[in-house]
Amino acid sequence: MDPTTLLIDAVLVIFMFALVMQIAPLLLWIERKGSAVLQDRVGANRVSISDIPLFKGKLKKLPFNVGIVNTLIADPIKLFTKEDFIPPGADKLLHTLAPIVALVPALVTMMVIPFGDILIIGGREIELQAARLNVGILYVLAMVSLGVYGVVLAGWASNNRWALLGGIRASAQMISYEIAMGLALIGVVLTYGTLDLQEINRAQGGLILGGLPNWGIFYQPLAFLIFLTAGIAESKRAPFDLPEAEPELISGYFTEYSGAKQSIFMLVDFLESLIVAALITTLFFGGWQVPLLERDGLHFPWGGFMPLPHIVVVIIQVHAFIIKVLFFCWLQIMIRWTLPRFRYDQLMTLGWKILLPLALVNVMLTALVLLIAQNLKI
Amino acid sequence: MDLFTFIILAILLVGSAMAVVLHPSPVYSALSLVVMMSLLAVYFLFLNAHVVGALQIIVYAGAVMVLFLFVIMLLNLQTESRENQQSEMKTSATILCLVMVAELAFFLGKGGGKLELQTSQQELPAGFGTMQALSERLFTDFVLPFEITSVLLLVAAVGAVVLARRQA
Amino acid sequence: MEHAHTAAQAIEAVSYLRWIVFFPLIGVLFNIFLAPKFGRRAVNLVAPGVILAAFAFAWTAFEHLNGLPPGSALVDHLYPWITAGNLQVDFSLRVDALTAVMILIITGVGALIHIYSTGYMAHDEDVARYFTYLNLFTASMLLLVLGENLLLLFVGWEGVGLCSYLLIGFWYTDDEKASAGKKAFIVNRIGDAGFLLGMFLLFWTLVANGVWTLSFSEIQRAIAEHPEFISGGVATAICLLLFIGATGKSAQIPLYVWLPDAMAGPTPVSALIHAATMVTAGVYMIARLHFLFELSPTALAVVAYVAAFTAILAASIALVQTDIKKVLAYSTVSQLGYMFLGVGVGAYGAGVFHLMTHAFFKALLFLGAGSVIHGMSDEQDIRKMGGLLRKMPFTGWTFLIGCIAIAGVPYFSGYYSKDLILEEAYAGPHAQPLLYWVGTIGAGMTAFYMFRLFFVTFWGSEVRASHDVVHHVHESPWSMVIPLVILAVLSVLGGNLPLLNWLSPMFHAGHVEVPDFIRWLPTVAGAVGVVLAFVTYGMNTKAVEKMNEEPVGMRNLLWNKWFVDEAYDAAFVKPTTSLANGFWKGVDTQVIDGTVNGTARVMELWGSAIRTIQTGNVQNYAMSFLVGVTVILFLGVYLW
Amino acid sequence: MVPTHYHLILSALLFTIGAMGVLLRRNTIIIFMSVELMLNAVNLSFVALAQHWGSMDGQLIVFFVMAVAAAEAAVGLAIILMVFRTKETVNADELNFMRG
Repeated sequence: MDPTTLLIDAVLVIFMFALVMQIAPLLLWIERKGSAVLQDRVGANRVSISDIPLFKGKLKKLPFNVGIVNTLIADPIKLFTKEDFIPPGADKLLHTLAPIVALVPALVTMMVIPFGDILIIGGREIELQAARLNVGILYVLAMVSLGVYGVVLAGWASNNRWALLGGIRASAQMISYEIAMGLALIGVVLTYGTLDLQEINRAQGGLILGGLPNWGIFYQPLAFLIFLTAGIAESKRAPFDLPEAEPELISGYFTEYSGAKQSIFMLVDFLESLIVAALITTLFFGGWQVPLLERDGLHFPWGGFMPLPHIVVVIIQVHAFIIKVLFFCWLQIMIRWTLPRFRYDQLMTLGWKILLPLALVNVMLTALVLLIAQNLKI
Repeated sequence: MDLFTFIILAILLVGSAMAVVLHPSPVYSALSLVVMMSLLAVYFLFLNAHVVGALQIIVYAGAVMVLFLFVIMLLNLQTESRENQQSEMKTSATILCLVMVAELAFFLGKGGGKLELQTSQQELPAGFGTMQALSERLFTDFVLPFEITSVLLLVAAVGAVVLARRQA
Repeated sequence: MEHAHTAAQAIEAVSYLRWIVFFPLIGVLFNIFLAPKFGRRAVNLVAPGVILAAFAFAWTAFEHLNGLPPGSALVDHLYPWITAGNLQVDFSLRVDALTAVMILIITGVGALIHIYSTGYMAHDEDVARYFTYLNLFTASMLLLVLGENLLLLFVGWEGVGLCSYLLIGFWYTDDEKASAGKKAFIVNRIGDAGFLLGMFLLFWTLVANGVWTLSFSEIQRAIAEHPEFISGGVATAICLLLFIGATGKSAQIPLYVWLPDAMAGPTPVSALIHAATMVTAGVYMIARLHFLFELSPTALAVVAYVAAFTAILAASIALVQTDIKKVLAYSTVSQLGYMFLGVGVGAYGAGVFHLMTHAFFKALLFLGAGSVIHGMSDEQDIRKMGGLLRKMPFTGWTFLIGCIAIAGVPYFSGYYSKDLILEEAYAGPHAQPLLYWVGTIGAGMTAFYMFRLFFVTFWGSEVRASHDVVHHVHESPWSMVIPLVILAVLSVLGGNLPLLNWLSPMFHAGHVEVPDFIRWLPTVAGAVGVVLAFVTYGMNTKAVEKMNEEPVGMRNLLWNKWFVDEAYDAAFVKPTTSLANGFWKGVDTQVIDGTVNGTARVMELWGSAIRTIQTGNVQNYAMSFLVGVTVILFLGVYLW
Repeated sequence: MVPTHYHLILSALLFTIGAMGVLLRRNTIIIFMSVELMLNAVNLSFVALAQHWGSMDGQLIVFFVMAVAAAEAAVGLAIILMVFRTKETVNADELNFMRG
């Protein structure tokens, strides 16, 4: 492994990490202000930029306050400086380990998501993907399935009944929805015939039916719906947030957490939303693909061609990816603030009696269509 | 896989396996088993078995062990007290296991006799351990066991539901 | 009397014959699986509907055959059924002239009886089960007559036996009815054993000559080309064994005893199975294998004598019975005797002819009896009836038509067929003139007991039943009356159908020359019977009271059916029971139980010794398991 | 390159540790986990031998082992739940329903 390759890999990983770490706080802000908009409230607006000691008195008070300082600076500072409390009778090791166990799978999952096509620098072709795996989807599933341990450990180690109940709920819920999720992904895998996320992404270029982008959603609409639902359930967000369900379980599995550890759990929450959004984008909405845009420029269906410099193409693609991901993050937040929470039996019914059969039907239908298409040599 | 990686992984594997067996707390036992299984998945990656490694995580670490933890937590099992173990059983079991491992090590250490296991591996065919190659084999020569396994899983699912349902 | 089968005859392969059998089977499946979901109305539509569909296909086959030269056949080959060595038995169906007649009777009369049943069983809650059996019966019967080889015939033969058992014991909660079902089944088993032996002997004989087949047409061809394959003695043995099967299924001496008891089943069942179709299977079988019976005049003579004796014995019993269905049952036995008499004297056409007319008028009579029973609140004793003609006009008049037909009044259907049989008995190819006289006496008795039945049931002015029942008497619903009317029309006109011409390419079927005196004597005997019945029961109102008296002398003998049941009981049932008792007390409890208990005691001793190892602790077991593994490993390491 | 029999010895070691767990622990759930450990050890042999012979059959058998293990875990844990409901224990020593 030559040093250049190593360097390129390091840059890619850092880029992805930085991207994730920037989007997550942004989501926190969208969450707060978005919920405020939906509920006709003002939302976070206590701290303004002029309240920061550095700028005190030097800046005029702004006529409006969108809460950016409040959510992105003041609140994290408060959280990280709070006392880190470990309840008596708790398992100290696991109590500390749990947030990390939750964080790691969430972070590493993002590394296989392709965020752009090939970048050519100095004749060297660089795949814009932090880790290139030919079993990408399997890897994603594996990491998502490990995500449950942080929650379960937090619940058990806290020595608290609410926390324990939250942990138990989380384990059952995540196992249940993983099945539907995996089966929905099988439909996609059948359609594209590969487990490589970048390959799937590439296959979604071009147009179909004269105008629609050639995206997975048009081949696998049912899988998309199942995946979206199961994904929200996997990230334990409303309406599937039974593991934390504040009216019943205080805060569920992280009842006994405070300070930095609690903020890690919150971060994991957003990261999981982000993963779901990124996967939906990659699998169903073309990932970095932009309609009409190809490696050398824009190709119009009527034969027109507008050449673009390579670097511009790459920048457009990466931004298209980010915008799509942000849209699906926003969609999840909207869903969260729109729908009421399920009852636990409803949750199980939805997972086992509706999503699972639907996903199975989807797999069979896909296989059938593929078989027919193969036999007809379409 | 070079010798260094092997030794590191082997030590970690044996250590976590010992923790499974010896740790008094069921939760720690289960967690050690998760660690052991994840390490084994890494081990599989070194043995050119990428798909098997991923499945090892998904099936064992992601599903089976979560189920174990779920049950342990549901039953709220506490740390096992040591005194109620039969001591004569303990001694004889330990001796037995030592004998067994000695036998196996002796047998395999000689290179497995006629199996000639010392010889390093031959040239692997192209596409070894990839999803395509595995699937082709699975759905042609192994299709009958595959179908039987699916029936087995169905039966197990039905059985588990029937067993776990509370009697009216 | 072999009729030459010339080149004009054709075998045509078709693929719709299977639907004749499949449609009733579809009905069976529907009634088992879907009936609970769709309810009674659907059952009432589907069950007769599938039979009508089968009838449509049967009619198609008939028309198709009609368009082909005489002696042709349609064959529907489904698949090779059994292949063993040189033997190949195909699952194939065949329609020739004989089968065409049979399937039309089975599906036609069957459909009418199904329709009738929807009315008759309207108050029974288990109607789906009833129609399941009835449809299954129809399918089996159709398989019996359509089967191209002996084995398929046997499948149908057993199938109808099973359905007969199920339907006789349909009201299984009644112990007596359940026993009647068992009796029918067991008696039939005896016959079936004979049938199987006959089949084996035939097969064995043919194989000994290098012919590996069970197919009718191939057996016929083999025998036609090489009559020396089957010598006279063997032929007689085969035919007599087969005839034992026929006596079981078709209720002839000595195995007729189950049929009167079979009246325990629902009346439409008696009409369909125990009058029109199943019991005629024996006649069909002999007609189908006529080329075999032709080889053995001895066997034919035995058939004819047994048949004639059955006819007159059953008729004599019918003279005094007071249960409306019992009278009809003995009448059926007697009429079956006439059919066997027909085939026994080599007049196969006449036998089949009588089979058909009998199917019409006996189905009519049974359905009429069912209608009466239905209207009389399940009363079957004719002594409690009377004067029903006015209360149930359709039933009464159609019943009268049935009586006229069976009595052999000229120009009604029974007249043609029965007289034909008697003429053939007098001067046919294997004539037995003595049996002509027996049959004529039987004809007189037939007319007498039928009109006795009619007069006691329908004649007179008052109903001899309790007030409630009388008040309740009503004409049956249309679903029951319409089949009666159709069957009445067939009973009147059935004798004019050109059946003999139709059958003549297959075997002897036609008229023989006899003196006028011989020709008219049976008719006269019938007329005498009718007049006697009218004088005794129609004009004399006291006759019924006399029927209530304790029977003495000859009447006692007839009333108790010549004590045949008692004789069988003493000769077969009692010895078997006591033998079984002996085995039970001696062999079973002493020897076998002793051995078993002794074994158990030894095991117990061993067990109490070994049980100490069984600690009930899983881990101890796992330990011993592992010890074994270690030892095996050691051996492996050592021996490698 | 590590010779194949190293993998196999490691596998044997893990297997024996699992067997020891089955024999020594009282808690049925831990016994169960030890069985899973043994299955994993066997999987290791299969994968190692698959590489040794250059044949993927070994890897395929691991699939089946996994499926069987999953089925076994589901049913086994359901049985343990049932037992716990009636006996309030999962201790193998105390599970002696069948003893007179």
